[in-house]
Amino acid sequence: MAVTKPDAKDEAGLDAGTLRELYRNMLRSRLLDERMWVLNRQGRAPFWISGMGHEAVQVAFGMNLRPGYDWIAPYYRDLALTLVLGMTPKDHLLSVLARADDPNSGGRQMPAHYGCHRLNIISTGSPVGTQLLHAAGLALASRMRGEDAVAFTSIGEGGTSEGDFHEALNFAATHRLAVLFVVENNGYAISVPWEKQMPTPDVADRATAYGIPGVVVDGGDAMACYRVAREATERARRGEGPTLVEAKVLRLTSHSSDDDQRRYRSLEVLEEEKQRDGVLRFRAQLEELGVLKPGDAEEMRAELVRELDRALDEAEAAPQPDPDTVLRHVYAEDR
Amino acid sequence: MAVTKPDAKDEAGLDAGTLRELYRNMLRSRLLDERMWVLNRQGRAPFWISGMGHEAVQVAFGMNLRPGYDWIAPYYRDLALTLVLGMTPKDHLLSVLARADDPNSGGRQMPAHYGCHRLNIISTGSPVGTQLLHAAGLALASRMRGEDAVAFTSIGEGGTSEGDFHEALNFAATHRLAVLFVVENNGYAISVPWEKQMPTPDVADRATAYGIPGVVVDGGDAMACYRVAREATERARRGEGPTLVEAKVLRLTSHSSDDDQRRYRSLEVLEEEKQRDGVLRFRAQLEELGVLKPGDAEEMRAELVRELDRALDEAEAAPQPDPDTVLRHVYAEDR
Amino acid sequence: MAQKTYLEAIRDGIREEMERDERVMILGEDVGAKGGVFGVTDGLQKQFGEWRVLDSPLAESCIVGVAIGAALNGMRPIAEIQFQDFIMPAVDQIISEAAKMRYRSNGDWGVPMVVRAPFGGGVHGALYHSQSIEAIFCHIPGLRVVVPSSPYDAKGMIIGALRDPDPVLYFEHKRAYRAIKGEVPDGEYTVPLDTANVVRSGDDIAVFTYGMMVHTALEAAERIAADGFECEVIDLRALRPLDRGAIVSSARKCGKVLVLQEANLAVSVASEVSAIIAEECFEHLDAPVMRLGGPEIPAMPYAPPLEHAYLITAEKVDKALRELAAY
Amino acid sequence: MAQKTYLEAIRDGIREEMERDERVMILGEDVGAKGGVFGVTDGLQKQFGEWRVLDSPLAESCIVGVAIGAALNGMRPIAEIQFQDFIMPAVDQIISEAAKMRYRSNGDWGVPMVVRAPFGGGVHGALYHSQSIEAIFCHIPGLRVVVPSSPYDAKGMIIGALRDPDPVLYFEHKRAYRAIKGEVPDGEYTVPLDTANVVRSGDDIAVFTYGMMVHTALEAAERIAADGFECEVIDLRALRPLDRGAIVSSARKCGKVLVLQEANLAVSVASEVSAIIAEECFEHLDAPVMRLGGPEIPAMPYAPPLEHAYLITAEKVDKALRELAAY
Ligand SMILES: Cc1ncc(C[n+]2csc(CCOP(=O)(O)OP(=O)(O)O)c2C)c(N)n1
Ligand SMILES: Cc1ncc(C[n+]2csc(CCOP(=O)(O)OP(=O)(O)O)c2C)c(N)n1
Ligand SMILES: [Mg+2]
Ligand SMILES: [Mg+2]
Repeated sequence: MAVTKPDAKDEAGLDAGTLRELYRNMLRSRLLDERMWVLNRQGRAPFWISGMGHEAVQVAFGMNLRPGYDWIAPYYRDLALTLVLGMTPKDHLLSVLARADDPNSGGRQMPAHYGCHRLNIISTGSPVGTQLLHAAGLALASRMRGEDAVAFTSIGEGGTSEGDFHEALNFAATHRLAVLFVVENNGYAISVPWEKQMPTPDVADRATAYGIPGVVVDGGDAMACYRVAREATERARRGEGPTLVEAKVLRLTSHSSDDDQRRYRSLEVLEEEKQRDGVLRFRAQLEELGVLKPGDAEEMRAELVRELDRALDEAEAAPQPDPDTVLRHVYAEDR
Repeated sequence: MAVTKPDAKDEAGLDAGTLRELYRNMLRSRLLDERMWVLNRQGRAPFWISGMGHEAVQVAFGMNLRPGYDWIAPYYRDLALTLVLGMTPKDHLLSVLARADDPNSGGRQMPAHYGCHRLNIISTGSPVGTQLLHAAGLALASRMRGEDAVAFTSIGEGGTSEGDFHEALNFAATHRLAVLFVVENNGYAISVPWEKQMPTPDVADRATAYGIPGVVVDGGDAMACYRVAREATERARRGEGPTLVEAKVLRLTSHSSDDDQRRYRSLEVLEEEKQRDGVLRFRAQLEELGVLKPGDAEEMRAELVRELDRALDEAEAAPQPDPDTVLRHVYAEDR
Repeated sequence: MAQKTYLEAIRDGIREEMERDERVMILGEDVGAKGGVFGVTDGLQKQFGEWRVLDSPLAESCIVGVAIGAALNGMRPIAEIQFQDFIMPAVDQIISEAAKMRYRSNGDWGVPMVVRAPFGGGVHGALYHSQSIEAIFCHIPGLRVVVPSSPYDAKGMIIGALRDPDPVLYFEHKRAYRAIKGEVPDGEYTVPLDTANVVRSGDDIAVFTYGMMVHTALEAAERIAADGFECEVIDLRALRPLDRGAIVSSARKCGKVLVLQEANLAVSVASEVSAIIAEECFEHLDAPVMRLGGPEIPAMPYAPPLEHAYLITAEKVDKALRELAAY
Repeated sequence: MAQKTYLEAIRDGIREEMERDERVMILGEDVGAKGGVFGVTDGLQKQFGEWRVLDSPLAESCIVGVAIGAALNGMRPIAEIQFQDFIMPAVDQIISEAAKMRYRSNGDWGVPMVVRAPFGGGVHGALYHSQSIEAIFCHIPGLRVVVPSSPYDAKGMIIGALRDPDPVLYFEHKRAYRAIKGEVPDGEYTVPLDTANVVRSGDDIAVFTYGMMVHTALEAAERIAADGFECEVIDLRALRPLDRGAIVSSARKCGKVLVLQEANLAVSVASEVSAIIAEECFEHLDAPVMRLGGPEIPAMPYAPPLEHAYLITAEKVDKALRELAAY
């Protein structure tokens, strides 16, 4: 099915169903993310670290990946990505409440340390940057078995200062491995602005160093993100090697629930960024395109909020980890 | 004084004295280096790692640096550089024979681990790549004190795969520090050819990633090296930031005295590289220019061999370290 | 004398030393406008400018490697690592470079650098914001490792560290930052980097410990004192080199020993203290040397029941002490 | 059974396991055409191709990080580090990632990877080609650390390591490669990764050691046997986890103990062995637990007189044993 208004600016050539799904995925993540903050502010969850403002590029890649076949080495802002791939709001509520059935880590790690074996989402730790090398190794193994699986990995622009960034790009490019390196550049590493982290504003410039394509995309433009994600994924799947994608995104919240960005960013800028929120922008675009009819967005939201309420009830009813399990899983139990 | 034949291809606009000095420095290093191999093959020195084929770029930079004012974080092939700056053949013979008076390390480190406090040559260890960050720190300190000293650092192309390479370039470029990053690309990391180390043949490509100039120079062309060294050094001294210089050099020997490159390189290529030796090329060039008159080169060599013989006699007469000193200098003795 | 928190004492020490010595500078993630994630460097960038309090890129090898270079060229840098857990990318620069610079140059070059990092758990920090990983550095000749437990020591030891000609790892227990208060003199003073400190005298059981566990040990010691057992609590403070003399003398005096730490036990500071006592106090011991430390799991989990299962509480220490007393 | 060198035994184990299991691969510097700087992987690239024996870039974090990723995706990689001294850039990937993957994922993900590296001195390798730095990994829950001392164990343990579901650090003493020969069975067998091995029985003094020091200990034991003292020599083999049962039983039996290693002593494997004995053998000891190890200097210097001053020779061990015997 073609887009309802093919003369409108749908550069990605996407059908209405895909566009709606893109929007729904973004909204679903946003609503869950907002709920996490509420839980934190209510004192029911000691910590949250948000993906608000980063959703579009994650959803775009998520919709182009094959869940359970492709490999994912994400970072802590990738809430939206994990939902697209098949994790559920309940999964993450179990995590933020540190319950035993949290599929990410059984309540062992801080929230937003994603992992799900069933979906080939490898377990994420806190050290920034290490996951990029894991992605190269994941892709190497697929390649050695002759599979066309791709490995997606993501990182903030701050994390690209770590040596592992260079080592991973260098290795993946040398062997033309199917790795999607996605940098979610929100301009800050906690309080440090990009100018103090790196000499040029665009991380994508570094692709030249590795002889691979580097793409900058507006991370608030869902359709552009989708197009870039599709191209990079197809390229990797065809065996043509890695792509470095840099999405310029907004960090619509403080770094985490432990941070207060008003200490180091001006209120005007923060206000202005709210206006550029990709979720709002995309809704307006879809309404203009007629993909969303009047009332559609509200209905979608209401349905998603119902899902969320149910998930929260279930998560809160779930048991905490048994203290006796603290010693388990240091080494394999079935050796 | 202008070059004797100003119409000849002296692109660097160098006077005859400078050109002779360039050649003499290269030859001096080469002769010492050859002697080291002889000592090793005679069983008098258990280890040597050579700079043969790398001399021109080192001498070119050495002659543009201010000994004892600028800072040097070298690597193990930088024999020629250290000689230009003021270390002596005897210094390094003391090191290869592991004598107590070795100024590099008092016989504690393997030979070719350079260091000389008087000349601001910091002590070099074996771990590849760490020195690049030291150079950034050396330059940072000079900058904070408002001095126009520059920091020179070098590395093989293999070492540029380490994370520290990226972290150092990134930091130095972000703060426009006066660092000269010199990559001596001989195409091999021990036995691993560049194609297995990196995706593109030119390390200098990576300068784009950091928004700084990247320069490729034929490391067998002494005059070209001189020009590049002068430009990069002046640029750094003017406060315009780092330059990434890549010299394409030849490794005219096995990796070290413990290696046999015939295991992994073809004899034809090895033969062919000998013909491209920069020391031979430069001599021919200077003779053509008339800078070296018939007999000059032989005379120079004879004088340098006499220096070398004397140095070796002195070094061999020097005492070994006293075993009782083994526990010294773990911590400062004058705290 | 003013009453200060542990955190304020560290900051005071740094600030005063920066005022006295132009060579002192700070390099680390978020140390500037934010003042560090815990606020230790709050206000320092404003006072000393952007160069001397420099927000680094997110790259720990860079932080330490640049600090080494700056130290070689006359500065006295503090390399701040945001959490001790994230010191790992800098291990090569610390162990291969800083620790060996003086030895390998036959005394010609030294690295007067301080690496600061918060460690320890009990703050819902989970696996990567709770670790106590100091042991790996305590194995390395050429390094000094210190852990103050009181505001007094915190200030005196940071000044001492900044004046030391060799690399010093200065680890701060993050739970102590605001929880521990004490008297801190104004102006300059130093606390040596190689002596332990007897914080409670007694002659029944010697308890060797450091960091927040000093306070836990004191609490447990008071409990058991009610039953007539007097513990000597020794704050090791200097983890490398250890104060062998102080360890041997308290162990001999008491004859019974508990070595206590939050860190994992295997191949740790507690192992070394225990080994020293086994070597030197054979004829003075009345019971096996007992160790109490973190369970053998990678680090503290997030969920409160699991985190609590890891933590060493005064109850657990009390129980261990009573076992020893009964031996 | 054939007589093989330690090096051949390692290579045989790897080759056979690669023939049996397609998932086994090698990633490291110079492992291909050159066969590694010591020749351990000689011929393997020819047999198994360039992917399964992959020359890596000069980047240790890359080697281990990529191996972790490959292990998560079904492979059984060997990450070869050229010298143990150069493992430092990979410490973050080993300690923060490989060691914690299973625990942090609540058992969902494991890292069946083997990190191999040559260690030890006495080969004129100077500060960075002589180190014995295994202690820092022995502190880390989630890792296994093994050091074979005989060709038999070398083969059996490399096969065992490759079949283990968790990350194993397999350290090879570089002086053993060609110097140590012994019987090695053809075909597959495994040696457990968590048991010590009594290589000489005796009941006067128990000597706990590993690596090349096993051979030095045996030599010293023969000397002192001439004077009627029978040493029990225990090759620890498994450094993490240690075989607590074997340690306690030999220590109790002999009543006198020497813990011997080439590595620096402070906060080391020797400290832990000593601490275990102090904990569990109090009532059985007839002398202080003695430790003998490398002096407290960063590493072995290059000049022969200095290198020799570091090395632990049979004479030094003999002297220590006689001191203990006389106690
Ligand atoms: C190795 C390491 N160092 C430091 C930290 C602490 N830390 C966590 S997130 C963060 C900033 C990350 O910035 P960026 O990569 O830009 O990602 P963003 O949070 O902006 O999405 C820091 C310093 C860490 N987790 N790991
Ligand atoms: C961190 C580290 N890893 C490995 C080594 C072992 N090693 C020494 S030199 C070398 C190859 C270096 O190649 P390159 O950087 O190209 O320099 P070249 O020797 O060719 O001049 C290797 C692998 C080392 N010294 N340090
Ligand atoms: Mg960011
Ligand atoms: Mg090279």
